[in-house]
Parts: sequence; C-alpha cells; structure tokens
Amino acid sequence: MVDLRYTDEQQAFRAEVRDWMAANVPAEPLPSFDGGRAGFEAHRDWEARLNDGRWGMVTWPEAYGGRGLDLIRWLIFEEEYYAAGAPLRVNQNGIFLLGPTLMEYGSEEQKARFLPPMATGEEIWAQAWSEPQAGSDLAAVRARAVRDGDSYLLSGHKIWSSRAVMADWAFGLFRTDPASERHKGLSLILFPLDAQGVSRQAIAQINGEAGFAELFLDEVRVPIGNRVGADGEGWRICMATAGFERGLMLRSPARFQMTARRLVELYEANRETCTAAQRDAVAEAWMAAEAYALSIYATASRLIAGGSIGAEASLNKIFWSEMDIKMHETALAILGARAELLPTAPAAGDVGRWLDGYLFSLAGPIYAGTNEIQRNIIAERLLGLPRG
Amino acid sequence: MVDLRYTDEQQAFRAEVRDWMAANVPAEPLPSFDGGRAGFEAHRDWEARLNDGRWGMVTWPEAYGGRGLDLIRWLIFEEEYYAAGAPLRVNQNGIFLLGPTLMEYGSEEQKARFLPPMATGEEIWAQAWSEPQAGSDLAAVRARAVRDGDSYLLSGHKIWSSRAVMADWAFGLFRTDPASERHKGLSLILFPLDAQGVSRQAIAQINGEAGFAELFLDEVRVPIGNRVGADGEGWRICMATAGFERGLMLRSPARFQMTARRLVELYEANRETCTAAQRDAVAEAWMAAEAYALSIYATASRLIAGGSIGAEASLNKIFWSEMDIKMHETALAILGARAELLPTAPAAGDVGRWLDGYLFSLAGPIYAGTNEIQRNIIAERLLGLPRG
Amino acid sequence: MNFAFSEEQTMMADVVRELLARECGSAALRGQMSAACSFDRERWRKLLELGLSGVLVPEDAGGLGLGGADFVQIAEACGHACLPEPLVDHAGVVLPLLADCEGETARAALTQSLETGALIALAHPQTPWIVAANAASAFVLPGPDGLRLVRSEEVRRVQQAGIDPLRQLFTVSGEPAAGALIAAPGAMAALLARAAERGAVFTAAELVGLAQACVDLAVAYAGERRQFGRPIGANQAIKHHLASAQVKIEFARPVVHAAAALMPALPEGVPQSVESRARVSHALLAAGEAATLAARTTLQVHGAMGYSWEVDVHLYLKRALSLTQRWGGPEHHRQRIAERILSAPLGPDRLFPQVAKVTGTTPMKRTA
Amino acid sequence: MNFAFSEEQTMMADVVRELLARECGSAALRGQMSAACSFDRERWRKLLELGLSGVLVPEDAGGLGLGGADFVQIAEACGHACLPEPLVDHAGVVLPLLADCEGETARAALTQSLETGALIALAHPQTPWIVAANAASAFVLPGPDGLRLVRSEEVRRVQQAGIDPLRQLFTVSGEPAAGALIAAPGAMAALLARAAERGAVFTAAELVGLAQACVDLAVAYAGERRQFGRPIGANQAIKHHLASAQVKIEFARPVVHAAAALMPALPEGVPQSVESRARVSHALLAAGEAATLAARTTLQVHGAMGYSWEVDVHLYLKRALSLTQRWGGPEHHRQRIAERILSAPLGPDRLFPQVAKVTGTTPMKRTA
Repeated sequence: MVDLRYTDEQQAFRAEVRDWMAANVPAEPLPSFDGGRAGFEAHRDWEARLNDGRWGMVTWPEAYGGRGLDLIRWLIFEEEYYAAGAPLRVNQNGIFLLGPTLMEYGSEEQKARFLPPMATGEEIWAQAWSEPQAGSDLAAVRARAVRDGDSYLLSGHKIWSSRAVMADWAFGLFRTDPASERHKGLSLILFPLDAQGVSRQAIAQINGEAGFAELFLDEVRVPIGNRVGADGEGWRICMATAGFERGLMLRSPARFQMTARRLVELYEANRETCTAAQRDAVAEAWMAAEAYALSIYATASRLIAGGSIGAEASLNKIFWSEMDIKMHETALAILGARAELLPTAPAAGDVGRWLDGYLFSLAGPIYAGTNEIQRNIIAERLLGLPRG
Repeated sequence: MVDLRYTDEQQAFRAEVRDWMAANVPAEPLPSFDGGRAGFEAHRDWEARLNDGRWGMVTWPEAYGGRGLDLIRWLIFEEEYYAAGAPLRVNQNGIFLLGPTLMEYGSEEQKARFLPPMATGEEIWAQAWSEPQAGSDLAAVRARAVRDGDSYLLSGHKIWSSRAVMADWAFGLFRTDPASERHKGLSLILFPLDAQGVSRQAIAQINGEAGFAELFLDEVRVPIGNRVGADGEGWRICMATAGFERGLMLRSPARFQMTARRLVELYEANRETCTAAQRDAVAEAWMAAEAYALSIYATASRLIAGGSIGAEASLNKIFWSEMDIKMHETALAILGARAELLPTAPAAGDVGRWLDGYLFSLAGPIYAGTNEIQRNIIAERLLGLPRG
Repeated sequence: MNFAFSEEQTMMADVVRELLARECGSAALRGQMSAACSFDRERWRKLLELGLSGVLVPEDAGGLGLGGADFVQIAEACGHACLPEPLVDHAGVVLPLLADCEGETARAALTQSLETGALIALAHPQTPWIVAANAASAFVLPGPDGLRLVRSEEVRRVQQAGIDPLRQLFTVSGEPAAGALIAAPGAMAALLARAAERGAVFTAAELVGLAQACVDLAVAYAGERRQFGRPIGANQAIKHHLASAQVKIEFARPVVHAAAALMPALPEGVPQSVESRARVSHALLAAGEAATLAARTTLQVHGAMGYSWEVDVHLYLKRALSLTQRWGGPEHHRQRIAERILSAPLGPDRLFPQVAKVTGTTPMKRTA
Repeated sequence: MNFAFSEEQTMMADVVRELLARECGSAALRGQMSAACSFDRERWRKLLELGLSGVLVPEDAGGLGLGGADFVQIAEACGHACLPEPLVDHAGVVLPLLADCEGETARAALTQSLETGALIALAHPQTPWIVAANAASAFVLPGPDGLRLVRSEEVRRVQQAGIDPLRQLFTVSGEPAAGALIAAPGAMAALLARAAERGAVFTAAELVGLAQACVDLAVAYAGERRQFGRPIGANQAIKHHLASAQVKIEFARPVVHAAAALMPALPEGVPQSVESRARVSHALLAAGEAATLAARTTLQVHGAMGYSWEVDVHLYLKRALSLTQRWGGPEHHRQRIAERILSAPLGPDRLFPQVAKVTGTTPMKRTA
C-alpha cells in the first residue's frame, strides 16, 4: 500500500545520521583519492571513522560492522550523507560491489576474512574486470588461473581497474578452465595487489588523475580459497555484481539531488546573466534528480516486499549517466567564459568543481558497461526483442 | 571561387518567375490532391498551366518543355514558387524522379513517348517500389515480369504507391529473371494503371487521405519497350532515382524556408503567450531552414562544377525530415490547447494547417528509405565503417 | 514509507485492464470510430459496474473513499487501452469536485451519478475542449456568480473537430442563470484549482499508460516484421529507440505515482503547497514527454505501416497530442516547477514534502 | 552565384593541412603538452612562411588582400589539427584589425608582424582569456581613452589555468597610458565589433574542423577495435551515432562558409547588418553544436580508451569546450538570431543578404 510518509522511527534515524555527520564530516573537502597517496589515505581514514560510528554500510549485518537496516534506511542515510557534504567512498568497489557479492556467494571463511577489514577501510579494493580485448565484450576474458596444488597461479593483463593504483586487494574474472570459451569456465578470484608477480601501471584519465591502473599478472600465487563461488561460476556471479553496480548501490539518488541543488544555487547566483532557456534546463535537472530518487524509492520498496532487480538496473544506469552529464553541461553554460577555467585560476571566481564534475560525468555512459550495452540489455531482456 | 552574389541575369530570372507566379498562382489554395478527384484534377490543371509558361521543370531540356537551366536557377525558381504559395506538385513522382531517370537511362523512344505528357500533366505518375515484404529491404522484391513475345506480363503486389489511387501510370521494380535473388535480375518497368489486370486499393494515411495505394497486378501486359535500361539493370537505376528523391529534387529548401517564415509569423501573432524557450525553438527552426538552403546551394554549385551526389543525399534526407518535424512541433507547442483542433473547428482561429503539416512531417523519416537506413548508408558509404 | 502498491491496489487495476482488454480492443475502437461515436454506453456501464466512479468519492458521500494511489493504475489502464470514454475525467476530477462542494444540489447530482452512471462534465478553463459532451447529462460550468450545475438541455454545445478520431470534443456554454449554483465565486477558485491538480495527475497517468502501450505495440511488431531475412527488432537501431522510450517511461511512472499519492480521499486534503504542485506538474511533464517519444518511436518502428490509418499507431499518437495540452499545457507546468525550485527549500530531504515538518536538527543551509 | 571553392582556395588550405599533418601530429602535441608550452616557435615560423598571416590583410598594407572564403578552410585545418598556436586569432582577427586602424603606429606594428612573424594578441571583451599571451610581443588593449597597442614588457599577464592542456590562457592588462593609442574611443567600438565578427566566423571554422577530426578519429578506431568477434564499427549503434554527428557537421559547414564569404578583404567591408550578423552567429552556434556532439560521440565510441589521457580524444573535447564559449558564447549569439528573425524580412529570397537590394518586383508581404 503506497504511503509516502516516513515513520517516526525513520525520522529519528534521519536525525541520528544528521547529528553524526554534523559532528564528524571534515570541514574541508578531502583531496581526491585518485590524485595521490595523501588523498587516498585521508579517505581510508574516513572509512575507519565511518566504521567506528557503524555507518560504513548500514545495510550490512551487524556482525560485519553494519546495522542490518533495510533499503529505505539506506536511502535516508545516503540523503544525509550527501547533504552533509561527506567524502566519496574510496572503498566503493569493496563495500558496494564485492561486499554484497561475498555475502551472497562467499564462504563463511571468506566473509570472516574479508568483510571486517573491508568495513574498516584497512583493505581497500579495486576491481579487475576488463582486459584490453574484453571491454564491452567481457566474456572475452583471457586472464587465466592455473591450478597448482592448493593454489591458483594468476596470469594475464587487466585494464581499467579503478582504484588499483593504490588499493590493497582486487577481485577479477579468470579463466579456470583453459579449454573454455566465452562466459563458461570463468571464476571470480581475489588477489592482493602487493603480491609477487603483480605489476601496476597507472592510467591517467582525462582529468589527469590516475583513477585506473593496468595490471600485469605473472603467475601470481593465491590460495584456492580466494575463489568466490564454485569453479566456473564466475560469470553468473559477476553479472549479479554488475547488477549491484548499475543498480542501486553505486549511484544513490542523494548525490544527484545535491548536484541539482547546487545547480539551482549557481543559477540564482548568476541570475542576471542567465536566460530563460537556462532556467528551464535547471528545472529539468531538478526534475531528473527527483525522478531518479522516486524511482529508487519505488525499487527499494519493491525489493523490501520480496521483488528482485534485473535488467531494470540498466534503465537506472542510462538515466543517471545522461542526467549527470546534462546537469554539468547546464552548469558550464551558466558559467559561460569561466566554464573552461580550473578552480585554481585567479579569475575562476565561484566556478567550483563543475568542470571537474563534467569530465567525471562523461565516464558515466562508458563504465560498468557502456550505455549501448545497457540499451541492448533493456531491449532484449526487459522488452523481449530478438537478439541481434 | 566562392561568390555569393547573384548575377544580374539570375536576378532578372528571379523577377521573371516572380511576375509569372504573381499573375498565375491560384488565389485560393487548391484542395489536396490526395483528398479526392477534384483536388487531383485541379492540380493536373495547374501542371498544364505551369507547362504552358514553360515552368514545369526549368532544368529539363527545352525539347521536353523545359528551359535547360542550371541548378542555381532551379533553386531561384523554387524560391519564388514557394514564396508565391504555389501548389504542391501532383506529378512529383514523374517530373522529379522518373523524368531525370528517363533522361539518363531511357531510350530516345521512351523519352519522346513519356516526357511530353509528363511535362503537361496529361499523364500523372505513381511510384511502385515497395512490396509487403520489401520495404526497407527493397531488394526483396517479388513482383515478376514474365517475358511473353514482345511483352512482359507483370504480376505481384505493390504497396505504399504514392499517388497511385488516381494516377495514370506507374513505374516499379520487377523481377525479370525468375531465378535471381536480391538486387540482381530486377528491371525498371513502366505500366499504365488502367491496364487490364491492375487493381488498386486505396490506403488511408493517418491524416485520413488516400495518399497511397496497394496495387495488385495479375498478368498485366506491357510491351518490352516499357522497360527502362537493360534487363536486370533495375536496381542500379532505382538507386540513382532514390538519390534524386533523397537528394535535391523532392525537397527544395524554399519550402522549409517558407515554413520557417510562417513559424516566425505564428510566434509574433502569439507573442504574449509565448515563452523564451519557444522563441529559441523558432530561431532554431529558422537556422535549420537556412542551413539546409545553404547546403543545397553548395551542393548545386559542386554539381555544376562537375561533382556528383551519392551518399550525401542521405545526409539531406535525415536533416530535412528531422527539421520538418521539429518546426511543426514548435508550431503546435505555440498553439497550445488549439493544437489538436482541425482548421474546421469553430474555435480553431488561426491554427492554419500546422496540424496537417505535422502529420505529414511524420512521414519524412519513413518514406524514401527510413532514416535508419539512411544512417546506415552514411556510416558505411560516406564514413567507411564496416558493414554489419 | 512504502512506495509499493498493495495487492488490492494492483488487483483493482488488473480487473479494469481485463475488462478493457475485452471491451476496448482494436476492433471495438474501430467500430466506434466508424460510427463517429466517442461514447459507448454499454462499455461505460460495464466500467462503472466495477465501482470506478466512486473510487475517489468519500464514503459518506457514497463512494469508496480511496485515494489517488488507488486510482492511478486505473487511469494508466485507460490510457493503455486508448479508452475513448472520459472515465478519468469523470471519476478522477468531476465527481470528486462535486463531493468537494457544499450544499444539497451538488450532493444530489453526485449521488445520482454514482447510482445511474450519468456522465457529468466540467468546463474547466485549463481544458477548454470537453470530451463526449454530447453524452453528458449535466455540466459543471464556471461563471461570474460561481460554479453552476447545468442540465444538458440547458447548454449550448459546439463541436470542435479535433485530431483524435476516437473522441469528439465540444465547447459548452450556458445562460448566466441556467441550472443551479453549487459554489460561490470565492469557493469556486479553490475548487477549480483542486480539480486542475487532480486532472493533471490522472491525465499524466493516462499518458504513462499510453506510452507503455506504444512500446508494447512496437515490440510486438518488431518481433514479427521481417526485413533483410530477420525480424526488424534484431536491429540495434530499433532496439535502442525502444530502450530509450522505455527509460523515459520508467522515470515518469514513479513521479506520476508519487503525485497521485498526494491526492487523498478527502477532497479538502488536496495539497496546494508549492512543493506538491511542482510534483503534479513534474508528473504531467514527464508523462507527456514519455508519451510523445513513445508514440513517435512506435510510428517510426512501424514504418509506412504505422503511417496508415488501418494500424492503431495513429490512435495513440493523436491521443498523446490531445492529452499533453490539457490542464494548462507544458509551459504552464514548467513555470510551476521554476517557482518551486526558486522559492522552496531543495535537497534530498525535500523529496517527500512532509519530511521537513518532522526532522531538522541541523537545518539545511538554504532557506525558503 | 557560386558556392564552390576554387582550386586555388582549396589548394592553399591543402598546403596548410599537409604542413600541420607533418608538424602538428599527435606526437608533436604530446611533446608540447609535457613541456607545458602552448607556442612552438618553429611550427609558427613554418606556418607563417606560407604567408598565412597576411591572407586577410589588404595588399596596400602588405598582405594578400584575400577574403574570408580564402581563409575559412585554413581555419578549419587548424581546428582539425588541434593546433595550439593562436594562428586563427592572429591572422584572422588581430592583423586585420590593425590594418583597419588609421595612423602610423598600427601600420608599423602590422608591417613588422608580417615581416617577423611576431605574435600580436587582442584583449577583446568577448574573449577574456588570451591564448599564449606569454609568447606575444605586443597587445591590443581596449581602454577608456581608446584602443592602445602595448609592448609585452609593459603589460601584466596573469595565467588563468584552463582545461585545454595544449593552450595556456592569460588575462592581460596595462597601465592606462601604456603603449600607443591606435584608435579613439569612437572608432574603437566599431573596430572591436568587426573583430568580434571575424573572430566568431573563424572560430566557427576551427570548430567545424575539430568536429570532423573527432568523427575521423572515431571512424578509424571503430574500424579497428574488435569486440564480440567483429569491429565495433559494425554495430548499428556506433554507426548511427557517427552518422548523426556527420549530419550536424554537414549542415554547419556551409553556414560557416557562407558567413566567411561575408568577410571581405577590405576591413571596412565587414558587414554589420542584422542579417549578416545573424549569419555569423548561426555559424558559431551550428559549429559549436557540431563540435560538441562530435567530441562527445568520439569519446563514447572510444569507451574507456577515450577517457584516458593517452588517447587524443580528450584534447579535442577540451578544445571544443574552450572554443564554444569564445566571442560571446552561445546565448549571446542566440539573442542575435532572435533579433534578426523578429526585425528583418524573412523568406527564401533573404538567404543571401544582398538579394533584396536588386530584386523585388512584387515585394514580399512581410516588411521589416
């Protein structure tokens, strides 16, 4: 039964989050975690502080440092988190992607070994999906894990591994059956990034920061206990993980609602030079952020009622990635000639981080499966159109 | 050498056209030629009148009633034609498509037999390309022409034949080699629509008018002299004709420039209720019409200098069809609640024919090869991307 | 906080959907169209037998006393079926307005309509063309001395030929003193304003249903129609067009549902805050865009077939064109959005308007 | 009426294109980028050796005395190559402005620059960030007492860090009495207005060249990169994105060419009618949209590769971002279009502004 009022308990929870954030969020924004070691470690410290307050991931079970809360509380948490201007999550590959995957597919040993240091930020995670010849076509993975006694020897070449320049651990797909093809014979395996045989090469992004790395693996030895799920089950697990990534977790609506709010403030600050068309664009941005939030609330309610999320995650990914770009384009249009200035330019004034945000937004339609791939998924799996 | 000034001779030509149109264009718009016999015949009479003034097709050779003028003069003619509010051309399938095709590929006998009555409007032409299973995939044509002595016997089922409800003749693709497949073994054949064995079934369009017909051909006997070009050469000729259709001829820029002008007038008449966004949309419409005109002038100059038009025609088709829809959408948005009224509604006021024009514009991205097909052509033939 | 429909809510809509599938299919619509009749009394009777006209009427006025969240999926179903009859206006706007009026006249007309199924229509300034006014037994007409209820014999109806071949439109007027006064000028403004909120929300729902119907039509056609030796739906271009239309729909629907949830059973409860009004406007804008894109996409996917009268595509296209300009039209609603974002607090905790009343230990920096 | 370039016009641009292909390839740009130097004197010298700086300077001032139609394809070539040096500003705007000034000082500076290749830069109010001001030998600075020519030793340059890694931006100011006066306040306004027209047109040409370079990059990549066992360019989604970008380019280019043809050799000939100004604005708007779409499309086609620093895609993306806001930015030019359509005659015979003067036996109904 639709009832769009928060309960008293939910309101109290919101107040609790708000109080904690007010007391704990750093007054100055942290330096970027992809910009260098100092920023990376400052974000690790923030993860630890969040964990101390048991705010690391409110949906995680209490046993692993969470609070076992439902998705509505998670949304409320995120709203207060972003409204307070709290830092981005350096361990997002861990807490939002691998964490839920381990809880669903991992052994008890794996959960006990990996979840607590993930929660505290002691171990920061990178993902290692793509390879030079396996981007959109992820099933073309060639990196292999060769069984050697109780170990796997991992070899291959991974690319576009986010956070891998400074992270501690990575998870990735490896071919455990050398005779296999495409999505068969793949397994999900965890490996430490400081292991013998791993070399990392930073990849500078278009904003100049090394948000990605290439990983060259040469007979990296890991225990077979580092394989998540059964031998050959990697593809299925990976698809479920990608669902988390495209779906709810990685892009909570509050972040966009805050962007929309900043955009309105930018419009108001520049009202005299703004056109009616820009006002309309700002209104569109606000509507898009609201629509995204309402949609996620509806999905969360459905999931709480026992529903599941599948190809719908692709709808979300297309929507937020296109919205994010449009919001930033609108901001740059309002900034006019100042749009191209970096915040450090003396004439930059209040340009803020819009330019940076714009460049960041351009990755949206690309990563976690390009929007072209997402449209294929929607057409084939959700609408039932014939495969090409 | 770029020189965007008309010569004195070109200016004098413009004045001549303008004078003639002022003296001859009917004061009241003719009824639609797809709306019934009266409108059709009124348009036929207009074709005759044009021909009397030698304005039927100024680029045609003088021998066939034309003036042998170049494409710049053709553009000037079209500008004055549409500026004067002259009627649409009921014989467009003939004069713009088949006419040029006959001049390039037809025999002397065919030119002498078919061009003069085409020029006078005595014979109005329909096209008969598509079949129920051969729309975008035109090479899937099944209608056949079986050789019988000096005749062909035409049989098959054609659809979406524009003007065919009331026209006199039609041209279409037929399989002359029964063993052939796809685009091989096809020939372009002309046939009278009142011949024994032809039955026509009007197809109502979404505007209620019967602009199309289905044609059922049952052993329709035509002399083999009605085949244009060599046996099996139909596909190549048809592609050239389609180039005319998508390219310059069927959609001269003046028509859109007049639509843009009417749109500005509509905006001015409704200025008090119009928003700044609508003003921008009107400005976009005007720019699009200007861009289209400039592009056609550039193409015409290139053709005069000995160039040719190939896949570029597909660029034109996408541009004008999308522009045409946007212009009409803008008009409907300005009309607001009145947008849905037919001109006959007592409350319609000055809605004019915008609604009708909107419905008509929606056919643009579909006919003469859908815009999806055009994008394939641009990508593969112009840009050189690999075939799918 | 629960943004999922209950089984009862969905079941009620399912019953309507099934009835419409039986009674309002393509053949029925085409029969009706050739008879130039936009009101099928038999279908109307069957729909009202489900109790639909009273869904939003309070229990003490003889209705079911339910809210917008109970009606919104029904309105979607009407849009999906391209229903000619103005059920959404009648049950979603006019009867709630009558319930909202004080005095015996309005109540008596309401009771009679609930009992007999008599169609009552409203001449709202924001929606000048009245659907099927030739089938209405009475009209609610605004006038200088207030809102009047006028019997059909006492009005002038002028048909206004429109593009939607399934719906006949009219303007309706009456003598200044015709019929009976049901609201004084002061009350009238509020009544009409509330009617406009309801009208906008449920029209948005019709548009979302219509949009989904367009995608459904196109998916079915693209799976069947073959060109170049395979179904046209196997082409990425077709897939991506339809996926884009579906994205528009998916991010319009929850907005419509949230806006509908703002419309409670008690008529006086229809909220008038700038935030609530913006949600309603957002719903109508988003639904209108989704319907327009979906209708255009299904036409393109159908190709020449879609451009012909014999395929249903144009019925949806024309209905979308008609509905998007109702209740003030897009520019009016964009204006309301602008008012909201430039005057009321913004941020994630303002998604549901009642939040701010309860929380707020550290107030947001921005103040209204 | 001839809207085709002559062989000479195209040949001159071809020579520039070939030189840039040799001297301004990816490796050269990357070398320059890592040296944080946006002005390669050697490349500049080679470009000017072709005589480029004098193309638009009248013959009696030592130039070639050619017009915008002769320079426009050169500017396109600069955009296509992502040329860091501000050749288009220097030869397209600043030297013609100097030629346009009366008096000895301006003429001397012009002559010297034509001879030595010395870069002169203009601080135009519509383009606040000056490219490579650290390499300029003199500046044209507007001030309260008119336009002054100021030697580089006499100005304050403040670097303004910008997004384009190939171009260093500066603001430049001087003491009120620094340098020499080259135009009085009255003449200055007209000079700056003409400079803005030239700047907008040739920036539009750069943007069109840049847009085409983006499509070219994407086509090459999409033909090579394989996924799912075939080149990604075989996918309809990729094809249609690129086809759409090419359509934008094709209907921007002739507008830019027509606007360039309005810029004659004689400086005082730069037209200032509302119709000519609209053509210039149209050129900048259309080219900016084409460049933005093409840059975004090539990024998407390249996927993660395009998002990395090591591939050239981002250089074009950032240059497009920088260029589109120059010379007043899109909103300013949209305003000029609105002025034109609401004040001057419309219709097919107004495509080329001079037409109306000559024809008109039966005047168009509409009057300005």
